Order: sequence, then structure tokens, then C-alpha cells
Amino acid sequence: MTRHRGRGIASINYPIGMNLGGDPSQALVHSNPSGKFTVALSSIDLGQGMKSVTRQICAETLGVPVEDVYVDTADSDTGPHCMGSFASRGTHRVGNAVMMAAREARGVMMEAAAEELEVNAADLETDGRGNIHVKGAPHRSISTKDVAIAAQFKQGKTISGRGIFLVPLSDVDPETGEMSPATCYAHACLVAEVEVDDETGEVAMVRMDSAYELGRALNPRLVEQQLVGGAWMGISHALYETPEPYYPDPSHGPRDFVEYLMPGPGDICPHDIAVLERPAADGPFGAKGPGEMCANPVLPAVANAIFNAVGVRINELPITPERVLRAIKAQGGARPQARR
Amino acid sequence: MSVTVRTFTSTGEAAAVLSSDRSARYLGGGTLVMRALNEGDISISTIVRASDHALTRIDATGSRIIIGAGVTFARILAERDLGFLHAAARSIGGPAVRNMGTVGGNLFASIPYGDFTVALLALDAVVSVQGGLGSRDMPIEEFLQTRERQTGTLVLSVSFQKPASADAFRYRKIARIKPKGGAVITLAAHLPVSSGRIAGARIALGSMAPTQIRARAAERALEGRTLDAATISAATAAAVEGIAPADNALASGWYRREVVGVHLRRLLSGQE
Amino acid sequence: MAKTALQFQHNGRDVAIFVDGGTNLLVALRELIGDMTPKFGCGQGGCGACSILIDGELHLSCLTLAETVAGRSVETLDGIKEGPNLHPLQRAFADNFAAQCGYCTPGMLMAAKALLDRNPQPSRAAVVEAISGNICRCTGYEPIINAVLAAASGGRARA
Amino acid sequence: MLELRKDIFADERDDNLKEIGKGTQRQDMLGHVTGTSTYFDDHKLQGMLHLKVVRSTHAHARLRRIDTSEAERSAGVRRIIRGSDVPRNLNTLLSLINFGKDDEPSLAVDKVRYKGEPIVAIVADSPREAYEAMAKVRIDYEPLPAVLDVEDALKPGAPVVNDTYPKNAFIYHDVYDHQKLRFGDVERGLAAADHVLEQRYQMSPIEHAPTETNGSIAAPDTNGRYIVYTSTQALFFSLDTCAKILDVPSNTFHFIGGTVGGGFGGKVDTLTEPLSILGAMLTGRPVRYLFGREEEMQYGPPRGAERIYIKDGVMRDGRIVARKIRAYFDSGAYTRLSSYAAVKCAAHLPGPYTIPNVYGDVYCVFTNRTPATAMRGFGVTAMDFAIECQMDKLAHLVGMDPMEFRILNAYRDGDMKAHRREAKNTALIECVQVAAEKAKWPIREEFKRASSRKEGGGSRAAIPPTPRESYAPATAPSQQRTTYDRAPATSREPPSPPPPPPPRPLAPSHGAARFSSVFGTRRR
Repeated sequence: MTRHRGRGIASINYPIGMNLGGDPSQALVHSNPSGKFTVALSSIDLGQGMKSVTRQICAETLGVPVEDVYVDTADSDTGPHCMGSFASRGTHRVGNAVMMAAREARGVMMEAAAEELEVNAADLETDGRGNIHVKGAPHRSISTKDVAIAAQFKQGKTISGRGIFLVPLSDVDPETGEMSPATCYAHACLVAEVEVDDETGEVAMVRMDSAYELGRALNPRLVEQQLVGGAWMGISHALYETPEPYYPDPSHGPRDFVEYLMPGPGDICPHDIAVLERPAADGPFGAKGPGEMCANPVLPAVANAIFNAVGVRINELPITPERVLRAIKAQGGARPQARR
Repeated sequence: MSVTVRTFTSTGEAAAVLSSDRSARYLGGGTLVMRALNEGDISISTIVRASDHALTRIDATGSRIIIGAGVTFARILAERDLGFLHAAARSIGGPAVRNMGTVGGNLFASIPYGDFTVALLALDAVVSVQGGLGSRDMPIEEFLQTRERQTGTLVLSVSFQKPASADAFRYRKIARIKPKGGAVITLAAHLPVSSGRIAGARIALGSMAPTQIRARAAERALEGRTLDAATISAATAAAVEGIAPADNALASGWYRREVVGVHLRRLLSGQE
Repeated sequence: MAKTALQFQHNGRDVAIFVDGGTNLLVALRELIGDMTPKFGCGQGGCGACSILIDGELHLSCLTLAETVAGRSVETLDGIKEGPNLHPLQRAFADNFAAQCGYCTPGMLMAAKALLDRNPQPSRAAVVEAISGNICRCTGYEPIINAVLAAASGGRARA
Repeated sequence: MLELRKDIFADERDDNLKEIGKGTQRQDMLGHVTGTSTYFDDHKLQGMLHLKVVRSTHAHARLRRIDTSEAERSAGVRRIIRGSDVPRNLNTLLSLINFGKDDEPSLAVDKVRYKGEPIVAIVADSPREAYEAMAKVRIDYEPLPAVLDVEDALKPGAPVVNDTYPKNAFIYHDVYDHQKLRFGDVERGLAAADHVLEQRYQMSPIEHAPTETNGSIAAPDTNGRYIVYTSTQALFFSLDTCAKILDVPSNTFHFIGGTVGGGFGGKVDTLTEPLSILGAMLTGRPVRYLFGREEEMQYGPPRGAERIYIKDGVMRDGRIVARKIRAYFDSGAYTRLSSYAAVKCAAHLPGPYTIPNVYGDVYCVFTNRTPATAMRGFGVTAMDFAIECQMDKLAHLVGMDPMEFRILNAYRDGDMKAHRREAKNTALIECVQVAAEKAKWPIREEFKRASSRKEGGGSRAAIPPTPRESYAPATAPSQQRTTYDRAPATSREPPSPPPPPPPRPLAPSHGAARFSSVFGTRRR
């Protein structure tokens, strides 16, 4: 019995938002009478953190603390249209819509504050802690709460804003495929280390090192959630998952979580991640979207690591022990490549 | 037709209903019957329970061990005298399933389930069943061959001779997912040694046939020999003789044939 | 349909309901008692989203015939808070960002609680084993394992 | 463990921000750890009914007769729903953006095109009663030959899967059975290359496996409206799809969702909502339709399988000079979103590299299996697998370090991409450099010094002369000159190039308002 270690890499990019654009999202932001804000969306939080990231975007744009903002998702009577939570479009598209709405609301808030402080709105700034003051004169200040009360009960203004973000739909040339698929791209490179059992074809993950470039990590903890969980899904796609184990023969489809294979808590490995931030020109605070691309480099990196370990190329997914073993037998045994 | 639950204190009454009502199933730990109901199995319309304490008794003090059919895997894991069965018990489900699933129920679990039964087969267990007309003991192999019919009976207990030493009984479940995964292959070996030689070897395999089976050719290769490299090699080579495993979602028959010998060798030689 | 009367303790309170024959405990808890914390993920025993404690032991409510808990104590995620305060496991899950979609979280927390109730200082391997019956599709398990270890060590970070 | 490398691209960012960049706790975390986050199924409604679906047992069959008379009399049954009860029983998801033709019924009427296709829906007082009635539905099938392989499906004489697309392929731009990408002269590039490597890759379907299965609850609301609690990933997408299928104004519905137990792309297809709403319309009661786990795994849409052929030409010094790709998306029996994925895939070619000659044909093919849909990395995941495996092989072939090989070929700011747009804001090189650093993978100094912001553009910004299609590309005999020429040992069948589709003239413009020419066929 021999177990062989090997390392492999893959580098990728990923388009942000629906291909070709044409996928709008809208947001509404409004303040209650005490200066607390609600973001109304029809967008979905399916775990990726839509509520949380748009909350931070709104707070930053308004210039108020994050505690003063809550995001309401997905009620078709109150939330304006959104294309949906897919295609890594949430942070980018919805984030931009929220920014635009928050900017408009901020404009009204600053006007209302200017009226109360009897200054020009252009001379005001927010301190991010719930106050608005004259630039360079922090003592000439009013709280957002008092502004909201004044706007509502004295000035008769609604501190609210509307936002939409739309990347115009691109045409596609039938002959050349000329098109504008996306306005920005995220990037990644990942190194996988595996251990291959040359008698059984079993592959175990040893560790991963990666670098992901995402425009800006709006919330590093949420980014970490996506990247760690996404890399797990990449391992899962690489080595385990299929609802048709004998594709294209459809027989023996799994019926439960014992037959549908995904790595368990005992199959995971350490993963060191670096996050790079090259801001996208049209991203909210430069952000792209980490959600989808994070699994993609793992699949080929694992396949390439297996080659490095035992010298076989597996061109079919998932890379089951059977496929590895067949390939090892076909080449007459494991052929470990230069250790890297 | 709705579902009726019937609870009895005596196993006799429970067995009488099971044998007379084709739609009746014994609940046991619930992991098979409740799943079937949840998934719309309308062939079940009576759930039978029995509260007889004998069903949950473990007698592990003597050389002959008796385990009630209603004993859960968690209880086996809590029983120090059953240490040789802990690996098999731990290989069933996650903690919740081990708190629910029973030894008796495992006898009815089809591939890719039923790992504990592989251990029982290697131990040459006797299954005590109660039918409508009375109870009887049958060798586990006979039970497994007639399993379809046994849903109309009530399994009371399993019993077997305790292995003479910790080394005489070995168990390994080959699963892709860790620590809880369905079996690619399950292996159990009982290797009694008499005067330094193996006498009465039993090798049992799961997922290598529609029910748990014995690797008889491998057993023959071990019989009367010492467990040295040559013997292990002979047993390994014979592991697939006469065995034609099928494809399922977890592995193909080809793969199972290819690796069963490898895993048997590792089990017999104590390798990881 | 004939219904059967059933009494048990639900998070420390006596409850009485009438169940149809064959009703599982998950349906009884959610639809008859209104405790929505245990989730349906498969009805097969494979995902652990419906995990609860019965007399302190981890069980799958979807595979539990409701009638079998008569006179017993059933604990769900709804019962683990200490008054208005979060249970240390809940706090540790939050601190470690151990939830994304949140759907497996109730079952994970109950599996973790079953472990810590018996083994307050578990090894990483024991934590892995304890949550092995629970499927999480979002996190990759690492933050969940870290959260349980953190709760066990009283909130101190652990390697 | 996550490390923020703020030092890289620092000059392009203003980091003077208050809330952005902080690891603020999730807004929904407290709800998640206390179990109070409300998912669609956590709504308890008075008198709720349960909907289950009778599914096809055949991959392809004519439905001779559907007899529900006994099921209608079954205890607890409130309503049997058949295809004829669905107001507009034909839809395609992307009709909302005017892309593709309606090709999929909510409930099959004359034919079933995949195993598990819904035929009859049963609304009953309890799940048990629904299951009992399901067993009483009699369906008389006339089995038809099925096709399950994408390349078989494109062969002449293959069984027609989906009558809307009789050639078993989605039609792009009203003309082609595939999406083209043409950039430079790939055949000349291959001819000039020192090495040519052609490989076949196959990705399996993949199940999303969210812990919460697909489902919805619909209930009559005030003013003749319906309230719908749903697991959808796209609220208005689902709402508008239901309005179309049920032929009512969209404001008939009040959709509530937003907290979903995982999706990954598997909750876009709006499979349960139309039927649960129709059930509520026909019974006047709340109706719940929740997928079981086996249903989710086998008949919930998967990420579709893809088969990919890549032929690359590379020089001894490591420069890739040509990349030619043919890819087949297995859409299953209906279009759903695969037509869109194929265009996205074409746009992604040739990966994040600057290659002067690129050629791609991407097909969306119909087979008799569960229709595929979107999943995390849609249109790209399998192609990235193929491209990056190929990159590793090419590096090996020319004896280069795989990291350095990627840096050498990486796209840079100012380069022209194959879809004829300038590359901007690129960062592949930096990712490779940082990953190498983290993994302690040595790369040479010149590669450490490379930058996405340097040495791009110039001659790399030009669109190369590209032959028109009349330049019939030679498909055989291929110029295999490497050790990789053998068919992969693990493949179940040898690669066989399918016949290239005959070039057809462009259809004349019909003058309709164009949303985009990508619409294979417009809805009229």
C-alpha cells in the first residue's frame, strides 16, 4: 500500500452579474420618524448575506451607524423589483441599487439638517455615529434623529430614496460572439494538496492555499464564509457529487444523503486564504462578488494535484476512487511526478 | 386508510398481529418504518410496538452473548463487555441514529444500510424470531435469505459466542464520507485461533451482494493456518471468488471487486 | 381519522395534543404545538435538521413516532436559551459566523448540545463525530466545529 | 483562515470608510441561532391542504390515457389537477426576458419527456391521503425511445426530445444550433503551434442539495389575491412566471420569501408555486407543495452535465497560440436556463488568458433527463475545470512550472478578449503570485515581478483578422502530436467529433423590436 501526496493549481476569473446584463435590481430606503432606516428589497437572502451586506452599504452611504439600518427582503408588496439572487449579482447589482437609494435619502437628510442648522447642505458632513455637523465645526451638530423628527413633523419632508442599477443588455453577434458579457470580473488562484491511495484510488484532501481577488471585501467575515464554504463545495464537486453516478446512464440515482455524496466534517482540510481587492469601477465601493467563483478553482486544482501525486489525468467529474484506480491500473501503477 | 398504532406488552400479541396483518410493520427504533411512512409508503397501515423488557435486554456476562432486538447502537457503545462490537456500532449513522436504530432493525436494512448485520454474520449469530405460531431460533444466514418473509415476524434477539480475544474479531466499514458515510464495502472477520491456527474463520461482507454474505473462499484460505503474510495474501486473492457485487450510487460492482481484497488484506494485517 | 391523546414535556412545559396515527414528532412539534425550530430537511434520517433531545438524548424528530414520547421530556432549540440570554453554544455559533442560510443551525445546535451535556471538553474529533449526522451545505463545517470547540472552552479561542 | 492583502492595489482604493470593510455580525444571525428565522414552511395556516405530484415512470413516452376517476373518489381528496386545468400550460422560464420559446408544460398532457415529469397533481387533506390517491391514478404509457447522451441527441435520426426544438438543440439567433465565438484564425494558429493537445472532458450533473427542499404555500388572501410563501431565489421571477402560467395580472399575487434554506441555483425554476397557487384557486384553501428529499435529488433540476472538447496549440516557450473548444450543455428535456448558460460559457472562452486565436462552439442540447438549471458558477464551472486541467497538461508538455505558465499567458489590462472587449481591472497574475507565496511554491523572479497592469495592450489589444465561416474548419484528421492523444483511460466511450452543423444563411431581420439578438427565437 502506498499513499502519494501531490499538489496542483488552478487560476480562474469569473464574470459578475447576469451574462450580457439586462438584469436590474431596485431598492427603496426610508427613514422612520426617529432617524432609523429601512431598506426594502424584493431580493433574497439564501444564506449568502444579502441582508447584511446591503445593510452595511446603506449605512456607509447614508453616513449612519449600521445599527440604524435594517434590511427587509423579499416581499413583493413592499420591495421593488429585483431579478433575483443568482449569477453573483447580489452584492454588485443590489448593492449599487441600495447605494443609489441611500444617496438620494442622504440628500434629503442633509437638506433637512441644513434647514435646521441654517447652513448650506454642501457644508455638512456625517460622522457615521448618528450626527450631522458643519465641516470643520463639529460643535455645530444635529443628530439624525432630530433631523428625522424635524423633516417629518416640521418640514414635511420624507427622508427616502429610490435606487435602481441596470447594466444595459448587450447584443451578441451570431457569427463572432462579440458581446459585453460583464462589466467586471473576480479572480482566484488555488493550490490543492491531496493524498492518493494507489491501491484503492481514494483521494484525501491535505490542505489548500488560495488567493481571491474580489474588488473589495465589504464584510471580510461574510467573504470568509463564502470562500470557506465555497471551497468545500469545490472539493465536493471535484471528488464526490453526482445525481447520476453512471452518467449518461441514468440508473442508480441517489435518493438520500447517504447515497448523495458530499464531504463530511471529517473530510475537510485546512485552507489558508488571501483576499486581494482591486476595486471594480462600477462596483459598490469597488466590490465584485465572491459567491459563485469560489468553488471553481478547486475542481481543476484537485485534478492537477492527483496527476502530481500518481501521474494520472482524470478528465471526468466527479473524480471517484474508481476513476483514479482505473487510470492507475491502465498506466501500470502510480507514477508520482516531481514533488512540488 | 389511515395509520393505526398498536402497542402490546407481550411479544406474542405483537407477533400475532404482524403475522396476520400484511400492512403491519414493527416500529423498532423507527428509522426504517417512519422513513417509509414519511416517503409515502402506503403499504403500511398498522404500526406495531411491543414494550416487553426482554427486547431491550443485553446479556453479555457469559460466553454466549444475547442482545435484545430493541437494543440501540448507543447502548452497545455504552456496554463495556461489548467492546469488540463498538467499531461496528459506531459505524451506524450519526449519534441521533445510534440513539434510535436497533440491532433488530438493522437485520432488515437493505444496502447501503445494514452494516451491523455484517458483524453479526461474521459472529455466526442466531436470530430468535417470534411468528404467529411461536418462536424459533434460526442461523443468521437463513434469516437473511428469507428476510422478505420475516417482516411478518418479530425478531426477539440475536445471540452469539463471544470472541475469545479482542484480536479475534475485526470490523471495518469502507465509506467515502467521514466520519459518517454509506458503505462501499463492509467487512467483518471472526478468526478463532486454536493451537496457534485459525479454526472456524468467518468473513462477512456487506454491499457485495443483495444481502450480507460470507466470503467463503477467503475463509477456506485462512482455515487451519496461521495469520501470516502468505495466508493473508491467499485470503486476499480469494476474497472475490464467487462474488458478483452490483453497482449502486456509492460504487460500481467493478470497483468493489477490485478493492475488496485490498481492504481484506488491510483488515487482516492490521493496516490503516 | 381516529386521534390519539398525547402528553409530554416540551421544553419544560407540559403539553397535550391529539395526533393522527403515524404522525411523526416533527409534524407534531411544528404543526400541533407551533414550535418551528426543528426543520424538515429529508424525512429520511439523513440530514439532522430536525434533531431534538428526548430525555436528554439526541433523536431525529422526523423518524420518531410522536406517541413514543408520551410522558417523556422533549427539548428543542426553542428551549435552550437561558431566560432572555443565549445559550453559550448559540453565542459561539454567532461569534464564529457558523451559520449562513441557517436552516441546519437548529439541528446542529441540538447535536452540539447533546455532546457538551455529556462531554464538556470534547476533542475536535469528538465534535466532528457529534455533528456527523447533520448536513450543512453552506459553511464547509469548519466554522461549526470551531464554534462548538469555542463554546466548550467557555468562549476562549482554541486552535 | 483569511488574510486581507491590503498592500496589493492599495493605490486604487480609498480605504477611508466607516462601515464597509468591517466584519459586522450578520443581520440574520440571531434569528438563525435561535431558530426564529422564518422560512416559507414556517407559516402555519388554518385548514392547509397538501399537494403531491404523480410523476412519470418513463424517460420518454406518449400518454395514451390518464384515468383519475378512482383517485378523485379517494378519501380526503379535495381536487385533482391535470394539465388541462392549467390556464397556460406551456412556458419557458426565460420568456420573462424574451429569450426562447415556450417548451415546458406544468403538467404533462400528451407526452412525458423525462422520468419524473409531473403529470397529475393531487390536493388532499393530509399527505397520507394524497399518497393514497396517487396510487389510484392510472396512466397508460406508450414508451418511446429515449436519448440520454448529448452527442447521440444531435445525430440524425435521434429521437426528438422536445418538439419545440426538433433538432434536439436550442436555436440561437434563429439560425444556429450553437453559440459561436470566433477570434483570429484558430486553424492557422494550430498549424503553427509546436504542440497540439486535444482532450475531452466530462462533467457530471450536480444536485444543489440545499438543506431546505423546494416548496411553497399559497393561500387565498383578501381582495381576491393570493399570498404565496416561497423558497424561491428570485421573487419577481417566480411571481411573473406564475402570473403568466395562471394567466392573471401579476398583482393578483403577494409573494413573501427572502429567507431561504440554501439555494445555489436550485430554487429559480419556480416548480412548486404555479401548482400550489392553482390548488388554492381551485379549492379556496391554503395549499402547501413541498418537495421530498428524493424528489429534490432526482426531479429537482440539477446543474447540467457538460461535455467539452478542447484543442490547444502551444509554442515551446509556453505561449498558447490557439484554443479551439466545442462544448455541449445537457439541458435535459426542456430549456429552463441552459440556453443562457451556453452564451455565458462562450463569453468565458478562452479563460483568463490572452490567446490570439480562439474558436468556440457551445451547444445547448436536449436529452430525456431531468431538466437542468443554474448552479453556483453557472456556465463556467465545468469549462474552468476543462481549461485548467488543460493548462496543467500544456505546462507539463512544454516543461514549464504551472504557476509561471499561467502568469506567462494571463490576460492583462488593455488586452483584447475573445468576445472583443478590452480587458480592464484584471488581477489574475497577482492571485497566482499570492497563492504561490502562501503555498510556499517557488516561482522565478521575473514572474514575481509580473503585473496585470504592465505589458498588456499594444499588439495584444488588436482584434486579429478572423476568417468568415465559409472558411470551413477541418475537423479531421486532427493534428495529434502528443502523448495525450490517446482517449482518456477512464472515459466510457471514445470521443467522436459530431458532424459540424451545416452553415446556414442568416435569417432576414423581421423588423420586430429587438431586445437582443441573443434571443434564439423571439416570443411573438
